[in-house]
Amino acid sequence: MKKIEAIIKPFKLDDVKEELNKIGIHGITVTEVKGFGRQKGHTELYRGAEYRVDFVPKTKLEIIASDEMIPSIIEVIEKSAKTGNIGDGKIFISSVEEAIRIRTGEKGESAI
Amino acid sequence: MKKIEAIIKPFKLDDVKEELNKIGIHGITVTEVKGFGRQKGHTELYRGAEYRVDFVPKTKLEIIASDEMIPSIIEVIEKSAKTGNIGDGKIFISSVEEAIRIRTGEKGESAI
Amino acid sequence: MKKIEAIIKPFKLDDVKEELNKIGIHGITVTEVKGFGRQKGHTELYRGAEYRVDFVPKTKLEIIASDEMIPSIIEVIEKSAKTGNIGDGKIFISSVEEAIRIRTGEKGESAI
Amino acid sequence: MNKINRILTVLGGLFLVLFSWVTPVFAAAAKTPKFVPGNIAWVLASTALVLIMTPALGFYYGGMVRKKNVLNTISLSFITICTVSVVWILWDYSMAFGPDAFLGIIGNLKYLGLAAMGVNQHSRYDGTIPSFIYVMFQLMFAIITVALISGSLVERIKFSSWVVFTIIWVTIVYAPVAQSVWGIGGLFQKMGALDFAGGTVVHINSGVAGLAGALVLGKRKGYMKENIVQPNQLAYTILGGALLWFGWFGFNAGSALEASGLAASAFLVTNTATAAAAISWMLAEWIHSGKPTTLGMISGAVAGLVAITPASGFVNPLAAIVIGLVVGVLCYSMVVFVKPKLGYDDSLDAFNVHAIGGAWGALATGLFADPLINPAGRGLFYGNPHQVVIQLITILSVAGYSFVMSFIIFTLIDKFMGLRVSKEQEAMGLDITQHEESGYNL
Amino acid sequence: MNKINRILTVLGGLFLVLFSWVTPVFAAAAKTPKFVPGNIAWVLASTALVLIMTPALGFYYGGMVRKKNVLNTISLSFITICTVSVVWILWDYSMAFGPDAFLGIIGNLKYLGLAAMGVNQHSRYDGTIPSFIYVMFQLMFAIITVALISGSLVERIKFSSWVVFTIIWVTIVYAPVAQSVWGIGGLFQKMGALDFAGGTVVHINSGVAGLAGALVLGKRKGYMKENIVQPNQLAYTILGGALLWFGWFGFNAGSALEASGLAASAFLVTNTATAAAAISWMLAEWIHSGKPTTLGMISGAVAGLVAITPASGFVNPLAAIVIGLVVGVLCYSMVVFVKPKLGYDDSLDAFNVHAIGGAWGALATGLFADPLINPAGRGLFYGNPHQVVIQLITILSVAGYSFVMSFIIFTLIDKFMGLRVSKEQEAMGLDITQHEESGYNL
Amino acid sequence: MNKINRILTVLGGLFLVLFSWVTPVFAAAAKTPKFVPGNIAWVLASTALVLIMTPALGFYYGGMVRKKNVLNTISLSFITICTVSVVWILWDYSMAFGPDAFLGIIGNLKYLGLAAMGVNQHSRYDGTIPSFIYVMFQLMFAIITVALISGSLVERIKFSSWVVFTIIWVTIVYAPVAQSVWGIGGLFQKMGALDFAGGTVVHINSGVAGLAGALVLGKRKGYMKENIVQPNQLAYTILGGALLWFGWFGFNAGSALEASGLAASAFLVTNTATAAAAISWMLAEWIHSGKPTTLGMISGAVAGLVAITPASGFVNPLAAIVIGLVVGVLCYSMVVFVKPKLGYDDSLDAFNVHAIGGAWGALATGLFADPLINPAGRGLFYGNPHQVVIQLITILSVAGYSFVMSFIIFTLIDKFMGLRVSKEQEAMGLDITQHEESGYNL
Ligand SMILES: Nc1ncnc2c1ncn2[C@@H]1O[C@H](COP(=O)(O)OP(=O)(O)O)[C@@H](O)[C@H]1O
Ligand SMILES: Nc1ncnc2c1ncn2[C@@H]1O[C@H](COP(=O)(O)OP(=O)(O)O)[C@@H](O)[C@H]1O
Ligand SMILES: Nc1ncnc2c1ncn2[C@@H]1O[C@H](COP(=O)(O)OP(=O)(O)O)[C@@H](O)[C@H]1O
Repeated sequence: MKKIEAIIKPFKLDDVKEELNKIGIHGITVTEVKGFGRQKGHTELYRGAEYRVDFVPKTKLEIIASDEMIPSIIEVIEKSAKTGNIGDGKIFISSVEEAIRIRTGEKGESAI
Repeated sequence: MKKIEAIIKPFKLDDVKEELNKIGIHGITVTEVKGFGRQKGHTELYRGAEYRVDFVPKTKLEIIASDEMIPSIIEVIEKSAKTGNIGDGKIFISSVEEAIRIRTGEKGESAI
Repeated sequence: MKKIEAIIKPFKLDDVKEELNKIGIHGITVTEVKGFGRQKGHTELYRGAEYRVDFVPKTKLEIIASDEMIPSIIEVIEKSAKTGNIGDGKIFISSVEEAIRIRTGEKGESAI
Repeated sequence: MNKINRILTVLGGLFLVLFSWVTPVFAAAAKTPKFVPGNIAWVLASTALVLIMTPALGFYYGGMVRKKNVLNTISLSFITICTVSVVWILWDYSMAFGPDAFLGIIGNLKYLGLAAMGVNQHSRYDGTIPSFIYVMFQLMFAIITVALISGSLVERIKFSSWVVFTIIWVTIVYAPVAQSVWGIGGLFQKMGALDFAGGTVVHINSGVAGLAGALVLGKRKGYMKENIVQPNQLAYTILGGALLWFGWFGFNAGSALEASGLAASAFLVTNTATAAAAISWMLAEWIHSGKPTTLGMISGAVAGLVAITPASGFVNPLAAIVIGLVVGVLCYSMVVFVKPKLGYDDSLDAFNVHAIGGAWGALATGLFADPLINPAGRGLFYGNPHQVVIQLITILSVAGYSFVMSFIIFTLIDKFMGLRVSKEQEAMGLDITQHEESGYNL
Repeated sequence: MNKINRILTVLGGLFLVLFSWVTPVFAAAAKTPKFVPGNIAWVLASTALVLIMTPALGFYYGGMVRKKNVLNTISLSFITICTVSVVWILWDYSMAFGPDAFLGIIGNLKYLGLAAMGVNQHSRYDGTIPSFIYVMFQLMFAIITVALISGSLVERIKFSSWVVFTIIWVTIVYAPVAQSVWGIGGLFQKMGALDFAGGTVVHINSGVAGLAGALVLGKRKGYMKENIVQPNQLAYTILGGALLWFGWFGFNAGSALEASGLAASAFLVTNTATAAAAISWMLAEWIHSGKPTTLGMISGAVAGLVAITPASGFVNPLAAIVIGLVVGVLCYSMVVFVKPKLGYDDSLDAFNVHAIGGAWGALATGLFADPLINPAGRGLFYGNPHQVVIQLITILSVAGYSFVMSFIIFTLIDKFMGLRVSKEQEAMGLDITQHEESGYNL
Repeated sequence: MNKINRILTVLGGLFLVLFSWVTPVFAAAAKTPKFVPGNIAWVLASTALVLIMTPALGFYYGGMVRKKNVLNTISLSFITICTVSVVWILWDYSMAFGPDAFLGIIGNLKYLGLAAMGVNQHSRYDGTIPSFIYVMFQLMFAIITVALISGSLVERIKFSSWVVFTIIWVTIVYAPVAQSVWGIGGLFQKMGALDFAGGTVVHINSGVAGLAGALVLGKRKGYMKENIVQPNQLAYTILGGALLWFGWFGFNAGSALEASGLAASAFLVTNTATAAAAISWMLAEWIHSGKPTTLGMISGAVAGLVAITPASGFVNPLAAIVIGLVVGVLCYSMVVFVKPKLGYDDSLDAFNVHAIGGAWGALATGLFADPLINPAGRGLFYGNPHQVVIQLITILSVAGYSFVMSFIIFTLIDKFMGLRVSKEQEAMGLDITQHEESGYNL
């Protein structure tokens, strides 16, 4: 089992979610985050004073999936989250040791 | 050291936290997240037009704990977060290599 | 590649970010979280009734970096996030298997 | 003589001209006085001011509930404006303020649909203003009285049941109470009860109905067990409270029905008692709980507005300070000591503030009514202990009638259509489940 | 005789004193009547009430958009207050309400900069009030008319272009329409068109201009493809709606220009139709979509306010209920059935509610105008079918003029400076890109 | 003779009737005039309008601060309404507007507790309205003056110290300034200073006190080092600004104390200058910083309201445009150039906008006062350079007095009870630490 964390542009969430659905991924946990990276933030004005706001609103997806699903998930995210502009985001993969479904107590891949 | 990530129903947070406290877990980091899963979202109306809102508000707990604590933590969460209905959530376990307490510089298990 | 998760006091974010920049870290993902730990929350009043609010607002930084950067990142965070008071937070390190830059498809260390 | 004659002729001619102009004034003064534009202007403005009080109440209440119930809470007030406005025109004004039909407790149906009311008809209640504006001014009182009740019921009452409730209650509870206290020939009116702007009719009436509703509904899930108090945006509550204060000048000073010294006096004591009550509640909380809260200040202000309402056309400025100081501590004590002890879930304290504050105000009117302010009222401290008795009879009668009738109405609605949302709906929140909307997309 | 002489002397002396005081009254009554403080008080208050309607509109609109556009949406209304206020003083009042210069469609420039207007000059439109207050009262109507248009354009119009638009439109569309419908000697005024408070001048005029703008601008990105409807804070919309209702009493009852029975009547029917329309829209949605939404209630209320506007000084309370009930269902149907079918992106339904609701109201005035309410108006149901024809001509003329002219203005602005923000700006939101601000830091 | 006799008898009889009715009018005209309901209606409405300005100020300020301070900031305004309302009745009205006790700078204690004031007493300041309403109208000015000061102090002043400050300051700074500028026999009043609605008494007075407070308090932690500017919800600021604009009509046009052409004129120039100033600030920012911000527009509007205040009863519409255009650029420059250079932390610019804008307005009154608008004022451009001198003396005297006294009061409070919250409290926010509440649970 692996965990995929993808940082994407917020307005791409709907697309990505739909494409993931199509390949059978139904469990996703989403967090609103702020990103610092190459993509620059914006400036804001307050009574003539200019302030840099460095962070960029981003959306983080977390998906726990079985090892064999990983390549296709990555492919789908790469495609559907891409705009070609700076700030499209990252995908990180790490390993997960166990998963448990609270409702049923199921463990392992059947829990995800 | 392991990291437990539990996605639970928001209104269960207080219960879960209390039960964890009882078994000596005092450090928890909590994030408000949106979940996509089997539990369906809801519909919203805007001037007669109906929109599906797919996500369900969830709460994510992150607990870093020593290996021996893991089974009891899981047990406690499973019990106290359970309602028996779809959407009760998941528990994921992964391994953590190091922990550091910023204030004191302590490392390892004494830092958690 | 490793992932550093640091839970810090929110008002330290700017400092930490700047210091990380100085050592060449430009990619950070930041989440607003609530922390339960040794640092106590506060009480709130509502028409004479007192309620304990246990959680403390915290900020979580996630940085994926190459193994050799890890010690200096830890050092920088430890220094710049420290106030010496309870609640300064924690740093957790775990391993990451792969990173992909969505825009270019780059993989591994060149993606972070 | 010629000269005299000519002078007389001229004089006489002028006199005729003058007379034809002056006569109607006297005639009118004798029967119905002429419209006075200044009075009309003030009552029109006051009516608009009282209208804004009900959405203000929605915000006052809406800020205090959990975010999942914010829209529903505001809309309970909002829909009340709509239902009561229509019902009022169709039949309710006539029942509340039409010529008395029965024992001084209910008006006849002369004004059904207002069909029999002319655009330039002089109001029976103050001949210097048109009837239509009196209808509107009183409508605004009926609206807010009903809306106030929702404060005891929020976070669990079914929206559809609330809509039905508003129509029934304003008909069979509000109308008779209004007629008997304010109607020409009303039961308590004839007894000499003093209620300048609605201590009994509005506040005791609604607060007691709220308690009845809270009892029929039962407590919110988790009440007194977990912290279900997470006011979503207290600034709404302050905004609502401030607009209530603003609108209340129309409520109290408008109740003079004329732009006069009495209106000015009502304005002054309203502001004074409100300020005093805000300070008093704040200090009570500061001493008792350790901090002066913004919610405490605004709650105290509302309590002050409630208490001065019946007294506003009768008492002098110093009495207003006393009335305000007392009500702040009194309502704070209700909320902090009595409510948890008795255990009823008066969610936003409609009963604790309006019924109790209103009762104190009605009683205080019997104590402090100063004939130098208004010759129509003389209280205990000005040598008329009898007034206190009249006030007590009125308070208890209105409270008793309202409680019993409201309890029956709530119970019947519960029987026929269910009064409370399901447990799941309560947990998900009423915004989504009653309206399929959510308060915030931030 | 001595006695008689003495008496006569006394009488004469008194008479002189009296006469010198009475005469001007008569003289004034004959030519310009005296100022009536009560009327002035009411029109001053009404003007303030109408002023608050435009920020209220900003909040009504602002709550409905996505959070990235909230400040921009509110500021479209806010800046309109500023630009129109200055333009009005400089030239626009004179063009709209000055003595007619040409065919009853445009005023002359006599009042340029108001330089020729004295502080105690009696208004040409109602001699009991000063000209200055009439200028202000009418200004508030001009402001909100322009601001209403923004409801069709939000979430994509360039701020700078909007500013330019407001100045041009209020000059070459609003002024002629106002003069021809309301001006002394105005084209439709002479024909006998009835528009008490602005069904054609304000609502049809602005709603149709909104449609023209929506067509020139094109649809928002994602419109009808994805869910771009995420109202950031619906309580703002309720707040705005409530303040609109409040202010509208000044709009309609103030249009009597006096504190009188007619003002009271306008007040009453305004409130009644609004309540009926809110209920009607709510029920339509409840039946059609399954839930009564708070947005539905408040939208219905606004539709009711729109529809009753032209009729408010002419119809009786029961007609008001009918007008309200019809407009609620009508505008709901526009929004739910017609708009998606035709596919124009009238973002916040300025056209669907104001043009359609205003047209219904103007027509209904021709149907229900009751001479017992106001002898100046007699509708079809009171034996005057001709009035309906006049109303239709006026509705179509105003709608046609406004549509064509607005379309041209929008197109020209688009040519010269661009009307719409770039795609990236639309995606990032107009708060950041137009103002470098963000609505929330929570 | 018989006939003559009879006619005379009839005439005489009628005359007596008439006389008995007419006489009091003349008598009153000679001494105190009769109450005029229209005037009372307008001043009552104006007083309510001015009341709402202080909560509006709370929201105007509250939207600009960080979210951890939102409730505290609003409550600084709110509690001021309460404390000043009570103090005013008890002693402060008498000191500010009672018969002069000493050198034209302080009233005597005749009206302590208002005990000696009858309900139908004619106001000394305008006999057509009752004294009680004048007391209330002036109270609202006192309240907002004190509340304005908080704009320089927010995000760091201790709540308890603020409460104490309001009581002391309104007594020993506000009362003498009001008496000397507006009191009958007041020092500057006798010199001929023109201040229609409070440029000196309200705005210079409060703005300068704010600066004194900011200096005693010191800068907020991080000021000019990090970005401590994160307005939590700018729509609050717009809402507050809009309600300020609305209420300001009562402030300025109400200051005529009658419903008259002068009130209408004050209304008109108020609106005009405000609009011009909003545009001017917006353009200044657009040119200087690249974007027109919503905060800029609303700040400009407030600056315009401030500047026109002293001039509102004296200048014509075109002068109002000039006054507005100048103040927008002037206050923008203060905020952008002067403040950072001098380094004082006038958190929300109470000094920069109110003291500077008020001073410009007071000066402009001396320049533009047009005797055709109000014969009581003639400025430099109408041939009276002396007026400018009087205005300057008044401005400097009020500013000097207020600064010195306020500095002393703040310093003493700091000594005795501490003026500023602790560093930890400042970091945690004042909502939690001063009130144990939080602004949002979203
Ligand atoms: N090393 C990293 N660790 C954690 N998050 C990162 C890292 N690098 C980038 N991110 C996240 O990815 C987002 C996009 O990265 P950015 O450098 O702006 O553009 P791009 O994805 O095109 O390289 C950032 O806003 C940040 O949230
Ligand atoms: N594979 C997954 N990866 C990440 N999060 C998941 C995954 N599956 C479920 N979740 C999270 O768990 C929540 C509950 O899952 P759901 O399928 O709705 O019900 P249940 O927990 O009863 O199986 C989801 O809302 C989502 O946040
Ligand atoms: N074992 C843990 N697992 C996850 N998060 C933790 C853990 N321990 C602490 N934290 C996080 O770190 C924050 C700071 O910890 P706390 O015990 O308050 O103080 P300190 O960092 O000084 O030890 C907590 O608020 C919580 O968010």
